[in-house]
Amino acid sequence: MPQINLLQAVNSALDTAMASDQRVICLGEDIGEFGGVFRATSKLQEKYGKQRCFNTPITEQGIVGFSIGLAAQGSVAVAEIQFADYIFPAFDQIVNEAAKFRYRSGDQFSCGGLTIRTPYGGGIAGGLYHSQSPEAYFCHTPGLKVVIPSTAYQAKGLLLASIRDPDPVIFFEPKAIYRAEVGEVPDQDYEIPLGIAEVVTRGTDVTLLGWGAQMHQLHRAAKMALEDGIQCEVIDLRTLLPWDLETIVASVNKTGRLIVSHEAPRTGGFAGEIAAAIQEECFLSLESPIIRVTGMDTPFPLVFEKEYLPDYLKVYEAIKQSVNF
Amino acid sequence: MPQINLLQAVNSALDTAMASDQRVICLGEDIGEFGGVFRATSKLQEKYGKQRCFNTPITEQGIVGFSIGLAAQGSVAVAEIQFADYIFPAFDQIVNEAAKFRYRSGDQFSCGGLTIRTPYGGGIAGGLYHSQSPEAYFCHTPGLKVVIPSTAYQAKGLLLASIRDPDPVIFFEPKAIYRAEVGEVPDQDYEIPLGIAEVVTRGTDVTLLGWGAQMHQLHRAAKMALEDGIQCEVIDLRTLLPWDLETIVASVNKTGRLIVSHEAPRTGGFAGEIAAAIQEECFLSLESPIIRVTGMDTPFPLVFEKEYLPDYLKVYEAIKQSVNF
Amino acid sequence: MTAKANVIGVPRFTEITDLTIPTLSILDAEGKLRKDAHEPLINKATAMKIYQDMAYIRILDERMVAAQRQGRLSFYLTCTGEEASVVGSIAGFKSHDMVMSQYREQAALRYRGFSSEQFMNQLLSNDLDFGKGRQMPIHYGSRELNYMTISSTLATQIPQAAGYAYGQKLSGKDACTICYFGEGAASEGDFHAGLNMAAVSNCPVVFVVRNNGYAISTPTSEQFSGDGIAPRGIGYGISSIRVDGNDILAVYAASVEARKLALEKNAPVIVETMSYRLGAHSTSDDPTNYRSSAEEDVWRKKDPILRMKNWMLDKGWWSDQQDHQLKAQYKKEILDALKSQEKRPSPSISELITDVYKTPPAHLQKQYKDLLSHIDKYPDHYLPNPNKVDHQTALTQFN
Amino acid sequence: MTAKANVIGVPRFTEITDLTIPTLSILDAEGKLRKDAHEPLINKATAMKIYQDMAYIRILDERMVAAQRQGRLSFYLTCTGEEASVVGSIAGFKSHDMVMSQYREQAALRYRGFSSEQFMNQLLSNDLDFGKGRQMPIHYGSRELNYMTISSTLATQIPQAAGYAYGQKLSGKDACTICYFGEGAASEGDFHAGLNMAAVSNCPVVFVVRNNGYAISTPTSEQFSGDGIAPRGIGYGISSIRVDGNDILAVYAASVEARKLALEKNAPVIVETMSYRLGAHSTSDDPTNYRSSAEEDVWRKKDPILRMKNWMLDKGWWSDQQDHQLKAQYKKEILDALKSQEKRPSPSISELITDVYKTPPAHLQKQYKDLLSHIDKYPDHYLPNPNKVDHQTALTQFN
Ligand SMILES: Cc1ncc(C[n+]2csc(CCOP(=O)(O)OP(=O)(O)O)c2C)c(N)n1
Ligand SMILES: Cc1ncc(C[n+]2csc(CCOP(=O)(O)OP(=O)(O)O)c2C)c(N)n1
Ligand SMILES: [Mg+2]
Ligand SMILES: [Mg+2]
Repeated sequence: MPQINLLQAVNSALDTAMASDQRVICLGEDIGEFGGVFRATSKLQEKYGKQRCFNTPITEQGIVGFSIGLAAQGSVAVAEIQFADYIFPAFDQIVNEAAKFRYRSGDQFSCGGLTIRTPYGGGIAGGLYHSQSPEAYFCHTPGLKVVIPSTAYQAKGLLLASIRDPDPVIFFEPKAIYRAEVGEVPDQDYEIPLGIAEVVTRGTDVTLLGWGAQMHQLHRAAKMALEDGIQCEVIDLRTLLPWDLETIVASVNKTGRLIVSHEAPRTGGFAGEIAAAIQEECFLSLESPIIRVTGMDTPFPLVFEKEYLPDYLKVYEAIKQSVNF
Repeated sequence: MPQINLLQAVNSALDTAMASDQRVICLGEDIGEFGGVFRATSKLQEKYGKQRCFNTPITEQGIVGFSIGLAAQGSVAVAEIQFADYIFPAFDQIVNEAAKFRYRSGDQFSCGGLTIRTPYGGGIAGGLYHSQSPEAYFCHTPGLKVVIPSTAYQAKGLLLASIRDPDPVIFFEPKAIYRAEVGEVPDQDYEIPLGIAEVVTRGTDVTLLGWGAQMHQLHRAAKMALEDGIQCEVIDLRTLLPWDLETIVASVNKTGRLIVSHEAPRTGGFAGEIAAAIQEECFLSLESPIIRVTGMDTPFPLVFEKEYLPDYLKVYEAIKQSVNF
Repeated sequence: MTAKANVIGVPRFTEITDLTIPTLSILDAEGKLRKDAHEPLINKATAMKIYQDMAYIRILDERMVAAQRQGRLSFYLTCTGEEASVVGSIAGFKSHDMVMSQYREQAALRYRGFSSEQFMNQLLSNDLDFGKGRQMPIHYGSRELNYMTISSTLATQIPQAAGYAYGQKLSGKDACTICYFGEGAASEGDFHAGLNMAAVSNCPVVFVVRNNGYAISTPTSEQFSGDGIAPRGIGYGISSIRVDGNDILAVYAASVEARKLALEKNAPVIVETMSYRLGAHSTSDDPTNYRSSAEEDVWRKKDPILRMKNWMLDKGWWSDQQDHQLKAQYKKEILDALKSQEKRPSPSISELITDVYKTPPAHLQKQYKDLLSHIDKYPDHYLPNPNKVDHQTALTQFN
Repeated sequence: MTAKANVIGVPRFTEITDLTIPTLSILDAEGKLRKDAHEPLINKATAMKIYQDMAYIRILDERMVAAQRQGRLSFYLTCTGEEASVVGSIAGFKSHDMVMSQYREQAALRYRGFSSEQFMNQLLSNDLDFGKGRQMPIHYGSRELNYMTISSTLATQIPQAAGYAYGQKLSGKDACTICYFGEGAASEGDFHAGLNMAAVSNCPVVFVVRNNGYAISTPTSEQFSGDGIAPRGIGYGISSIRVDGNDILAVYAASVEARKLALEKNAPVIVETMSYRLGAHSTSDDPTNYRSSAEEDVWRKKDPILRMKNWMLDKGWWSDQQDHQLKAQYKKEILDALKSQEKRPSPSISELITDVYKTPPAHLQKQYKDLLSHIDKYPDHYLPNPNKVDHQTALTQFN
């Protein structure tokens, strides 16, 4: 199997989706001839023509609104928002429209054919407006699905599943590891089912849960802990909404300890939801408080990004704290 | 002291703010001559003139953007969003601009003079788009303050404090009890400090925490529980961001049990944040899992709104569940 | 960039007065053909249908406002005064064209064939409501009639209509989208996004802007400083026309041409109908708070239904007796439908969690199960009268 | 609604060709006064300042792109080709007018008096950066110079500028706001919101639209179908003018008039400058991917700085020798500033939590305390070289 990076895996998923279904249309700012500012849509216009892969004017609310209409009509719309930081002008279209489209019509109409792809996260010296991790906003929105891959293999399989999913999906791509994350990815078509977490490393002492670029910090911290004799069970949530409660509950019932990590600010972040649900489900199994290792409650800073971000050292310290509680 | 309702208290706060500070300007859809669709701005245009109280075109992103500029210039902008359901077109201006304005400029510029008022919540047969409780979205946004009153007295005191607070505030008004909630409200100017919860009823067995219209369900449930001999401590959070962790921790350390209730959908709602933080702080004091009594994870429905909403009976059942764990 | 660029050597600003949008007007106030005006091709059957649907909606609106006052439904909103803007435009389209409307266009839905029972089912949130009782009254939708379910959030349908039309174009069918909205909604960012995208991606969509003087209490003078909405179209490079919205023939003629243009050029078109919202904004509103009855009277005299009736009488296509009979029949039909459909039960409680997703995920199923067992504990408290929205709780001010 | 409404009896659509926006052009390609053109009143001192600031920015941009290539800063973005659009416009305003810009208007900041050291402080995120090292390079701001801190999110400053100007009007000062943005940003909903609100609430704000042909890779043909941005102003009832953006006198003349109009009428004004982004979008971009060098060459010949220089030489206000000296001096000044300011330390880590709120609330103070004790455990890992952003981690594609 060829070794490709996460960005190429995204491109391959889009290519596969467009080749296998005429109805798939890609749109977004600079995604046409140029192939997108990260090159995720590279060569797609050349291959599938300007009608199926095109530049839009700079209007995120327009891109999403247009894509909802397109999906409602029967097309399969794959919209790119250039940076997750710029998804907010489309917030109303996503939260009030896409998420409620099927429900409000009594299933007469749906925009399930909609997928919104967007690069998210820090670690690239992007400061306030090229670093945000806004997943929690969307996880509070019934009707949406939220998906975040952490490897090249996942990126292709989850994106194909998202594009073909009958509900609207927000697909966040961890841009910090677009190129760094390389792995074997089949040329062929394959899907990874949504809604199912992946237990990446089995362990007995403490459960580490995360998604996207943060998985790498978790793995690294788990390795450090192993040298101390602590066996971490590392779980990649992959789909945040709806999320795989069952797998996490099973793990925490085994380990008795849980650490959840994300880059987004702590207050109101999705780790809060997970902690709340797990203390409810696993109250009697928990041997120490669930710990959240997250970004700080500030806008995303530039010079102190390294200090701001929840890295493997912070996760490692949390592991020790959890085990030594 | 005169008895007035919550809506009149809002009006009185605006009147007081405008009378005491020339720089206060009210703007929003239909808030001028008409006085707003709920009449919260009644008579203000007549009293203070069209320049200080005016109708805007229908553009929530414009209203908030304009108000940010106004506040940055040195005015005190009080913007109304007609329904909280319609705040989403302004999401980018609120989350990317207002919340980050001071930080990104290194305190050279700020829009602290901004307050956004908006009626929120269910219980009025409003269906999907006249019932939402979007507070959690804003609570995940560092730089904002989020305030929700539950009584007429609070409404005036908190709104005056919000208008004069040096940071941007989102002020959610519980429209279901705009008229039903009546109480003694001073004619004079007074402020209730932000960031401090109110312990409304002292109790020893279980802590009930909520805000806005939901407080009434909590009080009613507490009364039912009292007949069973269960003494609830009822706390009104009032300010959701930044929230008064200390008061809640003290209460839970005493009662050992916590129930948090809000109308918004459960997943990603603000009860999750509270539960996560409290299990962290009070792990050894907790005698049963923290319970969330919330709206369901669907868009807000019309005919089954009563079934959907977290009412006093659901809270009462949760109390029994918590105590009998 | 098709406009010829000419050059000046001294600063001169281009002003609103440099662009004049004429108004298409065919029938005069009495329903006679204006001189210099061309009567559009319209056959008797179409004219009859248009007239009857306008008359129907006027009666439906009157009855439903009365029913709302009686507490039989929680909310209503009339099309009164704007019937010609709506029926005249929809009549220029084909039944396979998609309609994406704001909320004041029930007359278009009627034109497509929505029955009195179907109106009632939605208004009363009963078990036959296509929307399963989830949305407030007047949020109609019909897959069968290609009428997109209405959303309360203003202007969101505008970029969606562009996308829908783009999909229609790609699918190669001879179909387009007609998208309605008010002059107030045209202030939203989504208006700008939708019109610009429609123009630049060559979408066959006709935007019908109902410029009716008010957005709730806000007069157009506080909504914009420009000359209405049509001139904005020129800025996007969109062919635009303004019509007397109370003149059924003008609206119809413009709409027929607009559809042709949209499909021939694969391009958006704007039709701005100049009219007046004769009634309150909705049953929650009282216009005496913000406008004079003198102003209303001026417009009441321009009633589009009466004007068309006079034209029909002149043509010999209609008689006063027919008119009388028709209205009596509609009244009965509507009241019968109200009576029969309000007896129907609510949708099933199980619909509380369907359609959030195609398939209810585990957490929703669990929430539903928990709800059912809770209801079991208090059987008298919930679902006591399951076919009624609790109208007492509905606020009076509510838009 | 001031346009005279005339009436037609047959459908006729108004088209883009019904409105022509002329272009103000004063200097020809060689820097000579065009015949029929009026030279605006401009004194030698102002002309010198304009020319020098344009020259300064050209050099700053060149040096900083080079410095970025050397890894001395993470990101940069030039104004090259558009210097006249920016300096010509800002020169028409007073220093107490507020500037709200997009990101490509560093020349306006220079005109206001921003020093080489101040540019470097921001670009290098050192302890003297007014923005405390929080934002990416080029996100300048200066309270003292009435230059609002830049936000990356496009078009958000447009409605804000309307509000700012409204506040200026109420405060009764003879001050207005100048708001810059690109033709790409003009597609955002905030553009529509801001312009319409500015018009309807009579805000003294001048919108300078830099129409430079591209938005990153997207040519104007894929950004809009209309004739640029100025015609949109007519739709809002805003006085609008289009100018040759490479003609310093045209931009200046239009801007002086625009400011006058804005303050006299308490109304917004649009100035659209037609120019070309000669360089890459930013140091992360490579334009060979989407446009030809032939196209660039056409525009390189229209260099606005050269054109102004020729006019200055003709006037006897400037000499080649002066030019040579000035450029050498600027080069040295800029490189000296780069060298000295890159030696400065980072802002203090304590700034991580200030300014989120006026006063850091308890939870932020706790998070900060926790961070400090964590850093204490790994003193070598964090803050290893506190005055440098880790440029290796910066992606190459990044806008
Ligand atoms: C995004 C949004 N903001 C505000 C409202 C509240 N609202 C409902 S109708 C209305 C007025 C709309 O006026 P217009 O578009 O002119 O339509 P008309 O009622 O005149 O037909 C407003 C402000 C809404 N529904 N959606
Ligand atoms: C809301 C938002 N969407 C997308 C971007 C990414 N982006 C940065 S610059 C740019 C192009 C802007 O083009 P234009 O307004 O024409 O300005 P120019 O670069 O040509 O000066 C884009 C799409 C952004 N910064 N903000
Ligand atoms: Mg209207
Ligand atoms: Mg540009």
